This record gives sequence, structure tokens and C-alpha cells, in this order.
Amino acid sequence: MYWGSLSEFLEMGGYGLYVWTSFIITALCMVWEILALWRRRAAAIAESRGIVRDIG
Amino acid sequence: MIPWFGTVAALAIAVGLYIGLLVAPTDFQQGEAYRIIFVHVPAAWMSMFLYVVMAVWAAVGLGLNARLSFMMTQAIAPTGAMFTFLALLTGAMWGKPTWGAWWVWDARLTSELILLFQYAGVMLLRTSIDDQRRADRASGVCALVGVVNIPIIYFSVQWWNTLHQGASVSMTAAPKMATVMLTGMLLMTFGFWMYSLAVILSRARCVILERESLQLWSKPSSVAEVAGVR
Amino acid sequence: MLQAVSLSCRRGDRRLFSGVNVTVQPGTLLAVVGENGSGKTSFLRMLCNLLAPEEGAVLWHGVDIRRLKEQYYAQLTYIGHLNGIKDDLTATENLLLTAALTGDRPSEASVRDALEAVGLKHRIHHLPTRVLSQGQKRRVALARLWLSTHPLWLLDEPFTSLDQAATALVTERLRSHLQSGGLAVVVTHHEVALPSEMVQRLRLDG
Amino acid sequence: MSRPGLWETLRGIIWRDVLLAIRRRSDVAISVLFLVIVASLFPLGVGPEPAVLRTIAAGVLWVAALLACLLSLGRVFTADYLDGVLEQMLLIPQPLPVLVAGKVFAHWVVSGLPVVLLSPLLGLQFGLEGEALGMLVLSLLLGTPTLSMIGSIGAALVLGVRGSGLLVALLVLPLYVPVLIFGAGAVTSSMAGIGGEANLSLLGACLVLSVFFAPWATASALRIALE
Repeated sequence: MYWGSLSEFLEMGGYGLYVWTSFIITALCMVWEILALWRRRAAAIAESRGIVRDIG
Repeated sequence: MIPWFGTVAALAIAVGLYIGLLVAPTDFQQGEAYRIIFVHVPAAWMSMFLYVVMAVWAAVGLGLNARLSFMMTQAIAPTGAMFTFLALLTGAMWGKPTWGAWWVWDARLTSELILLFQYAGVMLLRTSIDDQRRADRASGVCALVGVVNIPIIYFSVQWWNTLHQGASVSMTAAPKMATVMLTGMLLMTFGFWMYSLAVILSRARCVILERESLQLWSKPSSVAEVAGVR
Repeated sequence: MLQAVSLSCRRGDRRLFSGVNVTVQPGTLLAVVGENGSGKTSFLRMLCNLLAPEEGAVLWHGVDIRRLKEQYYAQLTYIGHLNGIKDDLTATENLLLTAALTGDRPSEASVRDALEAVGLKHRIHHLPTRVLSQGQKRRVALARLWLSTHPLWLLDEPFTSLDQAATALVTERLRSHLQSGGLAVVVTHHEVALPSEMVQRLRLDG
Repeated sequence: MSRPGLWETLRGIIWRDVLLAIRRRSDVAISVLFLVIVASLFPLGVGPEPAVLRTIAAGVLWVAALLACLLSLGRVFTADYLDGVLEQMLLIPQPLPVLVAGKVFAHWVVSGLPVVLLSPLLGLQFGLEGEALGMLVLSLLLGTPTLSMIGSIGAALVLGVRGSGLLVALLVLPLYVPVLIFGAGAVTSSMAGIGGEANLSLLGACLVLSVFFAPWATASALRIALE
């Protein structure tokens, strides 16, 4: 383990703001993409089921 | 398949983060800010790699007239655009403390920005054409033409002697530490790669489903087949 | 000889027609009829390789037209539902330029004759076609038929916005083309007033 | 029935478009006027300081030329698409990419060439002199055909698409960037005394590349658009 303490880890030698913003935004983007896809998939399945029920 | 890729991605990213944030030592020149490269470099690589993959699918689609390949191009574009955006954003986060500026008009940054516009162009062209077949093919041609930008981004660092550092992250630290950093970065890249595979495949499935329902509306005769399959 | 072999067409997500088989022999005319949206225009555009068929092929003397390409284009005269004439050029200029591009080399005198053959008076030959009426513009477009030396004619609704006199003139021109061994495919709502042994009908519906 | 030679057909294609431009001189005049106005706005915005104007001259004039080209892209195929002439062009018994190249050349003659001819005047407005002025003209002469070539791909892709004017800008401008960099770079480096030859040869390379690939891409885009 490289870090001495938690606060040191969070501070990142004074660059904490930049480093953590980068990591957090990246994580947010990925999570958001997964969620958006999940909803899109649910909508697509619901729609095709609906059509099958309506017509068939 | 998709859950498998997802799990591998989560594992690789977790280990990569552990190495990158907790194990890897600091860089003598850049201080702790260098740790941004653990997301920046993989995102930048993925942004270029995904564009090439997208263009290859477009070429296959145009050459063989295969609808499935066009669905793949459609599925890749948003993820590629997201990684391009992330590469630019994390680049700015890295640039501010090291260069003292959020943005510089350096060849690599500019060409990466152009890549973002190209992704946007491909996606917008698709959405503004109503006819599915024409949308597929036109955006395919557009993606293929844009491929000329990829070597420009990739080699920009060598061609123009600019602010952005060389391709293989310059290791000012001792070689042993470099190996740790490299391991972390490669793991992150692998994780991002697996993540992209999972996301893109699942988006492709959405696209297939959506197009299928669109067809069902106009062709009720095949409802029975589809209903039988499901 | 022009052949369509199990030709299928899909526009967007709609299947317009499928499994169309038809052969056009020299000296005959194929009249394509059907309701609006039944795919008549798409069928004609497939015959001249502007539209790729979903299935099937179009053969010219037994060879796929996608293979012949330019060699095939040199055989055909296509007049779509758009006139293909430039509003800022005169009737004479339009015909001279178009004919030169498609491989006929008419003299200015023959262009004048063609325009007179479709009933356009001499004084409007040198006006920009912008000032002409719809029917007159259509006549300028159809005047290409009098200049055409190509064996295959593909015409999309040639009689729209034509008066009876002009319709008769075009029909007469079609007859002489067929009599000299030419082929024609005509998409039309109007009856083509030609002897029945010259005309073959193809009805497209669903 | 004789097939006309390739050159004859090409001449026909080019002549028709040039003739049309002569008939509709106002279209050409508009894009030239646009260039002059855009270029004249900068001294008003930046201030009349000659030293400042000279440093931004290359970039400003190149960007103005690029925008003027973008503005005229709508004219390459749209009118032909609407009146059916484009459909007829696809059925001309000659290879389509060559015909497209002819059409793009005609577009350059009526919209790029006036820009090149006008550029020395605009350069003088910005205080460019001697070698730099010559370099400006030369770089535009080599660069504007590339702009037309690349632009034609975008113009063909967005044919008949809603919002095509803005879309074509988004598709084409990213690909214009290298031309802009090398073109403006040629002028700047000749002003700095380094000589712009390196940039000129890069511009030449862009031109050669685009002449080889763009007509082919445009031709396939046109076939897609007309399906």
C-alpha cells in the first residue's frame, strides 16, 4: 500500500480535486450509460410484446 | 455473453483501480495528478479503437449489404462518443495542474475534439434520415470517410512536436515503478474494452428489438413467427 | 431482351411486391399498372439500376445489369417523373446537353425537329424553360425520345400533364420505336393506345 | 449509336454547370460577397492595429474562404436532385466517380476560383505583402479544390435530408481542419521567414488524396441518396 492515511489518499498530493473529478465523472458516465441502456431495453421489449399481444 | 463481459469488466476495472490508486507510486515530475492517466489513456484508446471498429462494421455493411453490421455501427457510436468525451474531459483535468491550462490548441487535443464531432456527425446523420436503409448506408459512408482522422490523431504527437506527451506514457520514474503503472493502465484498458463489448452488444440487442417491432407494425403476418420465437 | 427475375422490393419496412417475373421482347411494350404506392416507380427504377432489388435480378440479354453497368446505361433512355431539365437553360440547350451526355449526338437542326415533333412552337425553343407551363416542360423532356437512338426506353408516367394531342404524338413515337425493334417499359395510369399484340400488362398490387 | 468519349462527357458536365452559373450570376456573387463581408468584419471586431491584423490575416482569410465554400456546397447537387438531372447523371454510360469529379471541378470553378482571385485584394486589406501575399494565393489555389472535393461528400450524404444545411457543416468541417491548418500555416511560416513550402506540399498531398478518394465516396453517397 502506497498511502499513509485516508486523508492523504483523498488529497492526492494537492491534486485531489482534479483526480477525483476525473474518476467520478468517468464512473458516472458509465453507470448512466448502463442505466439508460437498461431502460431502453425494457421499453423495446415492452413495445414488441405489446404489438404481439395487440395484433397476434 | 453480456453478463460475462460485464463481470470481467468489473473485475478488471476494480483491480486496475486498486493498482492505479492504491499501489502505484507517485510520478516524480507530475505528482499525484498523473493518476488521471489511469482513466484518461484507456478512454482515449477506446475512443479511437471504437471508431475504427465502427468503420470496419460500416465497410462490411456497405460491401456485403448486411443489415446486422449496420446495427453494430449504430450500437458502437454512442459508446465511442462517450469515451471521446471522457478522454477530453479527463485530459482537461490533467492539463490544468500540469500545463496550467484546461485546454491548449495542440494537435492531439484538436484532433480528438474533431473525433467527437465525427461521432456526433455519424449519429446525427442517422437520426435525420427517415428511411432506415438509407440512414444505415449514409452514416456508414460518413463513418468510413472519417477514418482518415484516426492516423492523424494517433501520429499527431510524433508529427507535430507539441505539448502533449508521447504515446507510451513517459516514464520519468524508475523502471520498476513503470511496470506497476503500466500494469494498472493495461488492466484499466482491458476493463474498458470488456465494458464496451458488454454495453455495445446489449445496445445492439435493443436496436434489433426496436427495428423488429417497427417491422411488426407494418407486417402483421409475421407476428406469429416472432411470437413463437419469444 | 429485358428480363426481371423474381424481383422483390421493400421500401422502408413495407414490402411492395415480391417475386415479379416478366420478360420484355424487342418490339413490345410493358405497361406497368397498379394503385398509388404499389411500387410502380420502384419497379422502373430497379430496371435501370437506380434502386437495388431486395431479391432477384434484372437481366439484359441474359446478363445481370449490375454487372453491365455503363454498357447497359448506353442502351437505355430513362425519363422519370421528374423532367430532368434545367430551368435556366433553353429547351434547345437542355436537349443538346442531355443528349450529348447520354450518348446521342444530335445536330441543332434535329433538336429543333424533335421540339417541333412534340408540338412546341419555334419561338419558345430559345426561352429558358422556367417560363414554360408544366405540360410544355413535360414535352421538352419527352422530346428526348425523338433524339434517342437507344433500344430500351423506360418511362415513368409519360402522359401526365400532357394534353390529348401530345399524348397521341408520344404514342405514335412509341409505335415507331417498337416497330423498329425497340423495347419500352411504361409506368402509367392511362391506357396506351397501341395494338394489343405490342402491349403486355403488368399489374403490381401488394 | 456511338458512346461519346469520357472527355467529351466530362466537358459536357462541366460546361452545363458553368453555363448555369453564368445564367445565375447572383449565386456566385453572393458567396464572393459573403467572403468579403466576413473578412471585413474582423478588422472591425479586433481593431485596426496593422500589426495585429497582419498576424491574424492568414487564419481569418482562410476561415472566410472555408465558410464561403461551405455556403456554396448546397448548390453542388441539390438543384440537380430536385429537378431530376441528378437521376439522369447516374445513368450516363460513364463511370460515376469521374462524372462526379467533373461536377466538383465545375463547382470549384464557380465558387473556389473567385475566392482565389479575390484573395490578393483581401490580403492587402490585412496588410500582407510580397511573398506572404503570393503564398496566400498559392495556398488557396491548392487548398480550395480540396475543400470542394471533401465538401461534395457531405453534400451528397445530406441530399434531401431535413436540416441539411447545418448537418453538412457538422459532417464536413472536421475534415476541413487539416486543410485549414496547412493553408494558414503556409502563409504564417512564410511571414516568419521559414518559407511555406513544407505546408504547400502537405496541401498538395491533401489535394491528391482527396482527388483519388472523394469522388468515389461521393458517387456511392449519391447512389445511396437516390435509392
